[in-house]
Amino acid sequence: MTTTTIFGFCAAVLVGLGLYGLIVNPQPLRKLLAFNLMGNGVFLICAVIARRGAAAGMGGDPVPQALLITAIVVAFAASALAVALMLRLSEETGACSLSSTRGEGD
Amino acid sequence: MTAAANLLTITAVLAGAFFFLAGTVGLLRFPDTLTRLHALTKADNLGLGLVVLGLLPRTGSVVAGFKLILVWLLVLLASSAVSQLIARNARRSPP
Amino acid sequence: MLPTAPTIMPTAGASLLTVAVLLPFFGVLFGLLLGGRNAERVAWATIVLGVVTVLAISRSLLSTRAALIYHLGGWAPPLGIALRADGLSVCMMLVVAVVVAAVAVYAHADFSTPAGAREARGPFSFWLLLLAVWGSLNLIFVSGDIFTLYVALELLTFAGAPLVSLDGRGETLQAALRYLLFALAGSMFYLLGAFLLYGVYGTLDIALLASQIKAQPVTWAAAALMTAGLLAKTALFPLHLWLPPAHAGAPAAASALLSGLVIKGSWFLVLRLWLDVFPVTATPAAAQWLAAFGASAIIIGNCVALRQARLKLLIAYSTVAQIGYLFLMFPLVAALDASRLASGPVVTGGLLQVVSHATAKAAMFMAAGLIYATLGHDRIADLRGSARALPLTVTAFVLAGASLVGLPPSGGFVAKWLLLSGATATAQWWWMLAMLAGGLLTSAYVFIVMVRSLAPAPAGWTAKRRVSAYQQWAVMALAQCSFLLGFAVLLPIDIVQIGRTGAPP
Amino acid sequence: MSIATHISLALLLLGLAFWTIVVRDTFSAVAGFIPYGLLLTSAWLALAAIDVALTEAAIGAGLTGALLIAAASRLHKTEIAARAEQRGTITRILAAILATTMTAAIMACILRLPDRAPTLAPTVARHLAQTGVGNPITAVLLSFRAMDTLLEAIVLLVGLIAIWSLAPDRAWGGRPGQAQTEDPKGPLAYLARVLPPIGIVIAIYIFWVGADHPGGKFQGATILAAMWLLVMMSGLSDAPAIDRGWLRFLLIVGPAAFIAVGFLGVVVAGAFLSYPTGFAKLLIVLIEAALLPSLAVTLALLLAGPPRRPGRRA
Repeated sequence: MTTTTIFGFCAAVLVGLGLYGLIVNPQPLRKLLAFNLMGNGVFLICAVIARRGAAAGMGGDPVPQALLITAIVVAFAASALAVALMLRLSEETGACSLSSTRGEGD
Repeated sequence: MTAAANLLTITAVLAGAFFFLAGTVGLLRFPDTLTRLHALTKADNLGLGLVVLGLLPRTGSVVAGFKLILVWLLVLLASSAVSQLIARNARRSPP
Repeated sequence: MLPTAPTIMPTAGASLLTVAVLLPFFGVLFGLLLGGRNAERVAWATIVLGVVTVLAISRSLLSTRAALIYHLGGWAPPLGIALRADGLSVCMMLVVAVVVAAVAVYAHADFSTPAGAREARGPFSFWLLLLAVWGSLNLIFVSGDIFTLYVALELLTFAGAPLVSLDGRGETLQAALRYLLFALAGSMFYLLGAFLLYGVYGTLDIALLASQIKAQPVTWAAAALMTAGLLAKTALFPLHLWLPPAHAGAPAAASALLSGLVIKGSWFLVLRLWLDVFPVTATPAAAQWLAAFGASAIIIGNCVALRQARLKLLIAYSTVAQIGYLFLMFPLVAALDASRLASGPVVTGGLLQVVSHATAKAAMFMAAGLIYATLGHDRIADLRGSARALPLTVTAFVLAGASLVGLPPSGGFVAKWLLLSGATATAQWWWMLAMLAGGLLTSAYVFIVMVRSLAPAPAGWTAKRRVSAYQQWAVMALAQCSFLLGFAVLLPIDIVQIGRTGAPP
Repeated sequence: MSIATHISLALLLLGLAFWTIVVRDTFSAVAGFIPYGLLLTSAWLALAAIDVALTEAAIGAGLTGALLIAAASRLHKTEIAARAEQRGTITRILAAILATTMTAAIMACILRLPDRAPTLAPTVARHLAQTGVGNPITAVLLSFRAMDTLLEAIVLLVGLIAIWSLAPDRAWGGRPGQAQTEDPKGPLAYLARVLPPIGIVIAIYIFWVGADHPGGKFQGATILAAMWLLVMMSGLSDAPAIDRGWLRFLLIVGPAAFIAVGFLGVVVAGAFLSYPTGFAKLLIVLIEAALLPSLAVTLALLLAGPPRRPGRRA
């Protein structure tokens, strides 16, 4: 077992956990949490790939590491937008749910 | 000299770790918010202080040592303010 | 270092590609700074300049007859990022420019800042988001780097989701949230696939990947992940559930953008990946799966559309069905390539299908918006009198519908003809059946809407609101684009095929 | 760090992640997510990604954690109703099968990655001198792949416009968040007076060393944003109304300067976003300095949410 394999496996489980939570949890906020876990798993895989590419005196391949910084910031913006939508939805309808029975059915 | 520094590092970091452990046990076992807070702040402040103290001889440069102390001071500032806030909230709305 | 194949060297005149991508975003910045009424003015200036840019790009593509390639910052891939525009990208940029301009004309009536207000939420958000959608789509069409494409996909999502809930009602907020969660999960799958490709091949550049890719398990996994993520964003059956409430609930101009353009972004990326990156991996068997989902989408989407009571929901379900057609081309291309036959006409057919659907669907949603404004509702059973009140709009709706059905000389007709010929050539008759059944079902609901709206209005009926003539003409212009698109085959050259890497000589 | 440490770190991470997914109460789930984010920072360190660790600590754990905690407490009322709509057993089983397959497939991919991992590190090292900066990640972010960074700044702005578009019509042009009624002599106000001067110095330090060492504008901007949010939360200064000219200017100055330097490159150096020889570092620092305030304000406002109350006294 090397460090990269350990964290690679950890990342794989994180993606699986996130995917499960995303499908199974009915509450949007819990779905968002699960999405964040899944995202962390994906980012961790990228960091593993970066680490495997250590060369030229650098601890890891700087290109995927730079991509990761971009991806983390984008994921934060996504979470902020999702949270704003949830809060507005609960203000407007008094509930924060994705099931259509609650909304006005057509 | 190095032996003394190593001894300091080992003792201080171990003592720090002990305080963290005690604080965690307190957090889990104490009955209400205020006592838990008590356990936690002692552990944080003292534990982290001891760990920082233990790491100081190993930093290699004065600037790095200064940064470590700054980290400790910032944690002290934040944790004292936050504990005050939690305690006020706890007093206003008893569990 | 890396092969200096002519396809990856920068070409002259390609710097316009950065303008096409960044101009809309520059408009967003300026609109945000100036605010208020100026947001719309900035949007208009950007649209005029943007259309000119896209025309200039097409000219330069036609004159060189080769893909335009640009290295950002002067750094060649794999270190840097390349922009690359072939015939497919330029056709998509052209149709997006046309639809954006028409939607902008239409939206001037619904989204102008009310007199007296310095700045209003609806107009301000709409115009800036319109520009953001445009910029991200152009980026998707020209980016040659799979990570930049991820950023572009996220941009498109952030601009698209709030368009759904511009009116702020609870149900549209819910639809926007569902759309956002689907889209975010989809992009994460895509990103995972992209990272895996980097882990194996050490590059994110599409052209370099295409030259190095090998059929092996990790490549298959990456292809599956990226495709699955993009399908969720494109709303291909069975991942379509978020689409109808989102597209039907948005304001008409926003629905036109979402249904006509936004979903085409992720579809285009599937096409790009399957044609250029994964041709070795895209076995006919995998392509059959894509088309199987497509065929189910056609049948189920159209059947559900037929049962809708409201016009906007009908149009939204019709989008679900039409997305299905977009995926029928994949097994045809794969089979033609496998038997070393020219797959060019089928790709052209698929692209014509996209272009005709983009224009027709935008026209239909905008027409539905005008009908809603005039009647005060969009119940299909009560459309009586709308043809009398809005003759131009209803005609446009029927013309756009004819293009969806595939009547000559519409773009839809030529598209389906090319796809059917591909199916005949490769003896895949089952896809022909799906297409023909879909055409019949589509004609059924277009016919129902037409008959209902032709019925005379009840006595003493008056319009709820008079709609502007220019809005009706904007709808008509788009419908005509779609209906007359079939004549594009008479053009001396096939733009779509310029610079295609996968095309056999 | 030894393998054993890494294994325990990974197990702790997974334990917290599992807790976040299965625990009943949403607030507890978020409470698990925050230490999880901090532990993740150690994982980045274990993988020698120090810049990423800084970003994760600042944005992934810090800002996202604050965002989710606030959301969990404000959505607390709706939780009981939402809990009622639990998914059925069949959905759960199917989801578990799907998730397990996915995990197994990714593990297989990790094991099948080529032994001689492809890397761009030597290429970056070869061209590092041309960019004038010493930190290879800064070189990637602001020279080799500068377009990504420009687009990322635009993503944040589009996200902000998207969030603002969710405001109620009557609150347009107003201030985000609720009016704060914190005690002006309380501990929070004390913290908001003492901490920001230190925070600003640290933020500028992290930003400045980013050219040659781990750090940079995103991490610095996050600290600035946090300081501003602290001042807003303590009630010392109200959140700004979103139609203020200075605010709009600060929001766009970074991306606009970035695009301007990009087109300057077309004229002077022959390609968009390429820097003339000898001026690379100067232009990079210029772009970063313009991005710093824009990113700080954008990040803070993303967290503050859409405008909710009138900005000017009518």
